[in-house]
Amino acid sequence: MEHDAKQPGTEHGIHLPAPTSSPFVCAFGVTLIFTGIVTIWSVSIIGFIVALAGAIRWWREGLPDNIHQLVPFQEDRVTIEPRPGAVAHLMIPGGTHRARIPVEIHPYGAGAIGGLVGGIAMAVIALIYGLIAEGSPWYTVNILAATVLPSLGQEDPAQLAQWHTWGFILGIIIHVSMSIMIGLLYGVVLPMIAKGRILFGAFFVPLLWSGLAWGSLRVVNPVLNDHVDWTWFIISQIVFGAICGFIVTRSERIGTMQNWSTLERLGIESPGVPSIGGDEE
Amino acid sequence: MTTLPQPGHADGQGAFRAPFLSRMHEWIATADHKKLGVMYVTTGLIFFLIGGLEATMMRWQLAVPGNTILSPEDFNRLFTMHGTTMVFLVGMPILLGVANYFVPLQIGARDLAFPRLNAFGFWLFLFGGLLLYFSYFGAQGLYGMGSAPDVGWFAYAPLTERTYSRGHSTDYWILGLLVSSFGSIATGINLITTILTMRCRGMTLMKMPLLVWLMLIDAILIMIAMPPLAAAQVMLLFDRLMGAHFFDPQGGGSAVLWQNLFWFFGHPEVYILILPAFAYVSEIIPVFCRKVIFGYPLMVAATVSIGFISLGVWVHHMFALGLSPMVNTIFMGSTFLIAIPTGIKMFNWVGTMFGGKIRFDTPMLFSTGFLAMFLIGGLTGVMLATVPFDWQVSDSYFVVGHFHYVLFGGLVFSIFAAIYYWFPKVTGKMLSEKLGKCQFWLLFIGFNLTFGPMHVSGMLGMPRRIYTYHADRGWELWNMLSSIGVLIQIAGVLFFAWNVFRSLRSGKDAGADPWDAWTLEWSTTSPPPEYNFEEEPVVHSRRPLWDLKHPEDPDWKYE
Amino acid sequence: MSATPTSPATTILSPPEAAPQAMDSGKCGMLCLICSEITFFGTLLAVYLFYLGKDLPGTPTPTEVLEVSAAPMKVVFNSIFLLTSSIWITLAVRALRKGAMGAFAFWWFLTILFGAEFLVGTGMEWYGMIAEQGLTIRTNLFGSGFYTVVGFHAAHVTIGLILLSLVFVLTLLGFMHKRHAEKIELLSWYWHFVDGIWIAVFTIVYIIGR
Amino acid sequence: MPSLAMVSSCLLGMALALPALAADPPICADGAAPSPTMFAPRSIPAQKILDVSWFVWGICGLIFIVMAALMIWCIVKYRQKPGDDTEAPQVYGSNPIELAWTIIPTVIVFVLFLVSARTIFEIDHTSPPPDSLEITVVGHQWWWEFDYPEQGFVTANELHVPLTRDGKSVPIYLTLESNDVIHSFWVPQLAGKTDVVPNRINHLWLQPTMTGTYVGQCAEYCGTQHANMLITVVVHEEEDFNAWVANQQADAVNDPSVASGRNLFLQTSCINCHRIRGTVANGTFAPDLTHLMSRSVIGSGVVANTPENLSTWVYDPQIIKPGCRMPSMKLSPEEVKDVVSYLLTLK
Ligand code: HEA
Ligand code: HEA
Ligand code: HEC
Ligand code: CUA
Ligand SMILES: [Cu+2]
Repeated sequence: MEHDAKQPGTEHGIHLPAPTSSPFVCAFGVTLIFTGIVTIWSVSIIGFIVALAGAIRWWREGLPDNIHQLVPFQEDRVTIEPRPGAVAHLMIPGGTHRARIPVEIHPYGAGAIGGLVGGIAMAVIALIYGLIAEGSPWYTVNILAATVLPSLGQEDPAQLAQWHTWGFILGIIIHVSMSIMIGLLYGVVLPMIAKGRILFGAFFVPLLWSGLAWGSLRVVNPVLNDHVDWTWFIISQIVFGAICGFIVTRSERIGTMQNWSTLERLGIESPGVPSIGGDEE
Repeated sequence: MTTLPQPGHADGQGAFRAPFLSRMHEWIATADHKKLGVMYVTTGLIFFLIGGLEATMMRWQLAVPGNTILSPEDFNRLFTMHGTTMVFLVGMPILLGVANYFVPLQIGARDLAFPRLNAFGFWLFLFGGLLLYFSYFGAQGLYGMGSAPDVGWFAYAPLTERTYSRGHSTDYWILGLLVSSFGSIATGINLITTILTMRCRGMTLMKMPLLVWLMLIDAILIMIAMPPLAAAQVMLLFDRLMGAHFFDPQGGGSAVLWQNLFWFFGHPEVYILILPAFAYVSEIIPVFCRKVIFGYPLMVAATVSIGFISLGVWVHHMFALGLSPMVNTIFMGSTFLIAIPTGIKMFNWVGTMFGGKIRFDTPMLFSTGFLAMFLIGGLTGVMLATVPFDWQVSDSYFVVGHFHYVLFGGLVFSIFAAIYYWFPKVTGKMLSEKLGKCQFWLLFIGFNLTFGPMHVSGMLGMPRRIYTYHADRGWELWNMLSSIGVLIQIAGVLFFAWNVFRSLRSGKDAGADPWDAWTLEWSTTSPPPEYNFEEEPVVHSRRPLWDLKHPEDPDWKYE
Repeated sequence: MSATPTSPATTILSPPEAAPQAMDSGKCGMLCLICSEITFFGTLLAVYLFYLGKDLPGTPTPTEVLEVSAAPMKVVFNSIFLLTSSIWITLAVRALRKGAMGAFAFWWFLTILFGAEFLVGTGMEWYGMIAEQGLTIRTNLFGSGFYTVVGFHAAHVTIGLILLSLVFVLTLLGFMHKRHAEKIELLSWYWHFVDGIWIAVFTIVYIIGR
Repeated sequence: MPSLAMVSSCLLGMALALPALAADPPICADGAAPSPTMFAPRSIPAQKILDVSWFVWGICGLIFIVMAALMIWCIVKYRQKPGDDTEAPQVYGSNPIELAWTIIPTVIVFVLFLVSARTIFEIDHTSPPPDSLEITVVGHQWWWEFDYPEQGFVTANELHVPLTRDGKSVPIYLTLESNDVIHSFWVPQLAGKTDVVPNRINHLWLQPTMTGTYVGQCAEYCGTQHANMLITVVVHEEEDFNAWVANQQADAVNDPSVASGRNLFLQTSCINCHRIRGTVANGTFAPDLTHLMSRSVIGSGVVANTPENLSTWVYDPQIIKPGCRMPSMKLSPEEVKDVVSYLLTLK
C-alpha cells in the first residue's frame, strides 16, 4: 500500500509520500454530510460533492500508483558516543550483574504443593474441632462457606452442623484456593528470608494472619465471628504454616531462567540468539 | 513511481519564512506523522483549556449553596460538554498524537503504514470536535430550542429520546462524536498495522519499547470498542430522526440496553485513555532512574491482560441499575481482577525506582505524581467495584473524585510528564525546569484540593450533576475547598502555557539526546528530519542506544 | 546515522543477525478494518437478537412479514447471487495475478453484476414490505432492527459496488496491471467480508429470527 | 525533598478526612434535615453496607500506606547523588518478587470478593421479605409519587414509614417504577441507591432502626431539575404512622370558607394535572394535592411549604424551580391568593 516509500533511499534523499490535501478535503466533505442531517439537507449535498471530489483525487494519487516526493538528506547527523565503564555493578554470587534476582529459587510448584498439604492438615484439624464442638464434620465447612453464603448466616449451630451441598462446594473452593495461593506465596517469599525461615513461616505469618482475621472477622464472616474458638483457629494456622514452610524449604533450588522472556519460555518466539543466555545452574 | 519536484524544503535555521498561506497549506496537506502528531497534541491542549474553562464555571456555580450564576440548563450543558470534551477531544487526540509522533520513531520506521489515512483521521477528529461545539450556535434547529447537548457524557436513554430532548442538541452530540470516532478508529487501525508490520530489523515483539506495546493494545481496544459506540449512536440517531424505537420505552425499547452498549464502549474507553499514560511513564521512569524497566515480560503480560479484562467489566457502571445480584457479583469479580495486572504495573514501576539513581527532572516529577495519584484513583476504583459500597456512592461526587484522580492525576499528569520529556525532541528546545517545577507543585496541590474533598462530599450524600444544593446538607465546606483548588490549578496551567511560549521563543537548545535516553527517537536530530532515519536502524535489544553507549556491556547479550 | 551495527564499538561484541519484518501492511490494515466492522455489525445483530419477540402486542411480527412479502425463496435466491459473487471475485484476482486482463475484466464485471442483482433484490423486498405490509422503521422494534441491520449491510454492498466499479472503469481505461494484484486482492477481501456478514445477517434475521 | 512531602501530604489528607466523616451527624428531631451521610446508618441494609465499606476502606488504606511507604523509601534512598554520573546496576526483574506481588493482590481481592458477594445477596432481595410493608415509588421529572396500595392512597415527595408494626421491626419493600426517564432513589442513611427505570420494575429494601427524618435525592441525572428532585423519608413510631395513614386515607376537606378558591382551582386546568380526592380534580401528571399541607416541602423539596412559597409557586413555579414541568398558570395576584387559601386548607 502506501508505504512503498519505505524502500531505502537513494544517495541524495528519501522518497516520502507527497503532501496532499485530499484527506483534508475528504474529511471536510464527510463532516458536511453529517452536518446536513441537523441543519439543512443541502449542506449534505454539498458535503457529498466535496467528499467525492476529495476521494477521487485521493484515489488518483494512489491508483494506479502512489505519488511521492524526494526529501533530501539534512546536514547534521547524530553520533552516539560510547561511555565505557560507567555502569555500576550489582554483585550476586553465581550470577551476572545483569541479573534477574535471585539467581536460584525454590520451584514454585513446591509452594503450591506445600499449600495443598498444609491445607489438608488444616482441614483435618478443623474437622476434629467440628466433631468435638458440634459433633459434625460439616460444621466448620459450613462456617467457612458462610463467608459468601448469606443464607447460612441466619442459621443456628445445630443447623450449621447439617450437610449443605452449596456450603460444601463453596467451602472447599474457598479453602483450596486460599491454601494454594498462600502456599505459592510461601514458596516465593520464604527463600528470600535469610534467617529464621521456619520461625517466619510457622509463627510470624500465622499470627499475622490470625491478627488480621481477628480485626476484620465481624465483617468478613460474621458467622465465624460468632462461633470461632480462637485457640483452635490459631493452632490450625500454625499447623498450616509449619507444614507449608517445611515443604518449601526442603525443596531443591533450581536456577532461574535468567533473562528469558516469557515468550521464549513458552517457546513462542526465539529471537535468533545463538545460545540462549545465562541459564546458569 | 511518480515523483513530484521537491518544493523549497525548510530545514531548521536559516530557512526563509514562507508566507502565511503556504505555511497553512503545508500543515493542511501534510501526511507526515510528526506534523500530524503535533497538530493532534496542540488541538488536544486547546480543547483542554476549553474543557477546563467549562469546569471552572461549574466550580464557580457550586462554590456556595444556592448559587445562581448559571441557569440549570447552562450548568447541564457545561458538564456534558466538559466530560465529552475531556474524554473525546482532549484524551483521545493527545494519546493519538503522541503515538503518531513516537511509535514510528521508536520502531525505526519512516512513517505510519498509511500516512494519508492518518491525515484523514486527524481531520475527521478535528471536524467532529468542531461540529460538536457548533451545537452552541446551531442546535436551535427548527424547534427554536436547545443549544449544546445537556444529556451527560454517557447520554443515558431515554433522556436522549426526542420526547425528553427536543431540538437538535443531542443530534450534535451524536454526530460530532460519530465523525471524530471514525477518525480515531482509522488512526487506531493505522497504528496496529504500523506496529505489526513496520518495525525495523531486529525489533521482535519482545524487543519493542513498552510504549509501543501499550499503544498496540490501546489501538486494538480502539478498534474493538469504538465501533459498538458508533452502532449505538446510529441507532439513537434513527430513533430521533426517523422514529425508530431502539431506546424508546413507549415503543418497547430498553433503557438498559443503551447503558450496556455505551459502557461496553465506555469502560474500554477509560482504559484506552489510561494505557497511554502507562506508556509514557514506562518510558520515563527507567530513563530517570538510570535502570532498565523492572520485569519487562510481566509488564507486557499485564498490558495484554488489562486489555482483555477491560472488555469484560462494563456492568460495574450499572450496579445501581437493579440487575440481578448474580450479574452484579460476576462483574464485581471481573472488575476486581483488573486490579491485579494494574497492581503489577505499579509494583514494577516502583521496582524500577528501587535501586536506581533517580533524577528528579520535571518529567520524573510528574511521573512520580502520576504514581501517587493514580494509586489513589485506582484504589477508589476498587472501592467502587465493591458493589455494596457502590450502591451508596455510585453517581455521587465520590465517583467524580475517583475518575478525576485517574483521569487528571493519572492521564493529565502523565501527559505533562510526556510533554516535558519529549518537547525537546519535537521542538529542539528545552522547557524551563524552574517553571516546570512550579507548575507541578501548583497543579499537584490544586488538584488534590479540588478532587480530594469530592470523595467526602460524595459519601456525605452529594449526587453528581446537580447545579445547586441546599445549605443544610453539610456539603458547603467541601465544595468551597474544591472550588478554591481550581484557582490553584488555573495558575498551574498558566505556568505551563507561559513555559511553552517562552521555550519556543528562547528555550535552551536541546541537542539530540538531552536525557541520556535509550530508545531510537533519541538517535536522530531534534526535531527529527522528515524521513526520521537516514538508514533504517537495526536493533538488537530493547534499548538500542544503551548498546551504543555501553558497547562493552550491551543489552543484547542478556535479552 | 548511528544505530547501525557498523559503529566502531560494536565490532568488539557483534550482535546476532536481525531479521526484517515479514507481514504486509495492506493485508494487516484490511484485516483490522474488517475486525472493527465485525464489532459494528456484531452490535447491531446483538441488539436485533435482544429485541426479538419483545415487540408490543398487535404489531407485525417477523414471521408474518418475512413469510409474505419477502417470500423466502426470493431471499435465498438473492443470497445465492451475493455469495457466488465471492467466487467470481476470487477468479478475477487469480486472473489478474497471471496478467490475464481480459479474464480479469470478465470476472470482475460478473462480480459487479451479481452484487448489483442482490441490491436490486433487497430493494424489491423492501418495497414489498413498505408498500404492501406497511412495515417501516417506525412501526415497531422489529421494523427498527430489521431496516437498520439489513440497511447497513446493503450500504456496505453499495460501497463495495462503487469501489468495484471504479476499478472496472480503470481497467477499461487500461490503468490496471498485474502489479496491482495485491491492492485488488485487498478489495476482494472486503467483498468477502460483506458476503460473510450477509451469512450472519441471513442466519439471524431470516432463520433464527423467524 | 519535594516528593516526600508530596506523598506524605496525601497520606495526611486521607488520615484527616476519615475521622471527620465517622462522626455522627446531629439528629434533629423537628423537621430540620440532617446531612444525608452514609456514615450514620439508620436502617439494616445501610448498616451492612457501612460494615463492608469500612472493610474495603481498611484494605485500600493499608495498600495505600504500604505503596506510599515504598515510594517514599525509593524517592529518599535512591536519588542520584550529586556528581555521580554512573548508571545504576541493571536489574531486569525478579520472578519470585513479581510472583509475590501478583499473588498478594489476588488473595486480597479474593477475600474482598467473597465478603461483598455475601453482602450483595443479603441486601438485594428479589422478592419481598415476610411481613413487609410494600410501597410503590414512581419517579417523575422532577418529583416523586408514593403509592401505598395496602392503605389505598397516593401521596408525593415525602415518604412516611413506620418503625414497627405490631411491635415488630418492619421491612419496607419499595417497588420502583419510572414514568419518564431514569431516576435513582437514594436516601443514604436508609439504603444504597437503586435506579428507577422506565419499562422496568426494581425493588429496594429498607428496614429503619430509628425514628427520624432522613433526606436524600434523585441520584441519576434526569434533566433540567435533577438537582431539585429531593426525597424526604419520615420514620414514625407505629401510632404516629397509623395516624398519618388515617389522615391520608381521608378525602380532601371541603372547607366552605374557601369556596371561591376551590372553584377557581377546579375551573382552571390545574385539574388536568393534579388530583384532589373528593373533587373532580383527577389528573395524574403531577403531585397529588389532597393533603398538600401535610407535607413540609413543595416542589419535591425545593422550598419549604409556607404560604408565601406556595403563592409564588402558584403564581409562577418557574421562579422557584426553573424548567419544572408545571407552567405558570397566569393567574392574577388575587386569583393566586384565592387558590392558595384553598390549598392551605388541604391538611
Ligand atoms: C483513566 C480512566 C480510568 C481508570 C484507569 C479507571 C480504573 C478503575 N475504575 Fe474507574 N472510572 C472512570 C475512569 C477510570 N477508571 C470514569 C471516567 C468513571 C465514571 C464514568 C462516569 O460515570 O461518568 C469510572 C467509574 C468507575 C466505576 C463506576 C462507578 C459508578 O458510577 O458507580 C467503577 C466501579 O467499579 C470503577 C472502577 C474502577 C476500577 C476497579 C479501576 C481499576 O482499573 C483500578 C486499578 C488500580 C489499582 C487498584 C491501583 C494499583 C494496584 C495496586 C497497588 C495493587 C493492589 C491493589 C489491590 C489488591 C486492590 N470506575
Ligand atoms: C480527562 C478528563 C478530565 C479532566 C482533565 C477534568 C478536569 C476537571 N474537571 Fe472534570 N469531568 C470529566 C473529565 C475530566 N475532568 C468527566 C468525564 C466528567 C463527567 C461529565 C458528566 O457527568 O457527564 C467530569 C465532570 C466534572 C465535574 C462534575 C460535574 C457534575 O457532575 O455536576 C466537575 C465538578 O467539579 C469537574 C471538575 C473538573 C475540574 C475542576 C477540572 C480541572 O482539573 C480542570 C483544570 C483545567 C483548567 C482549570 C484550565 C485552565 C485554563 C484556563 C482557565 C485558561 C482558559 C483560557 C482560554 C480558554 C484562552 N469535572
Ligand atoms: C401541566 C401540568 C400542571 C398544571 C396545569 C398545574 N400543575 Fe401544579 N404541578 C405540576 C407538576 C409537574 C408539579 C411538580 C413539579 C416539581 O416538583 O418538579 C406540580 C406541583 C405543584 C405543587 C407542589 C406540590 C408538591 O407537593 O410539591 C402545587 C402546590 C401545585 N402544583 C399547584 C398547582 C395549581 C394551584 C395549579 C393550577 C393553578 C397547578 N398546579 C397546575 C404540574 C401542573
Ligand atoms: Cu430524577 Cu435525577
Ligand atoms: Cu469502568
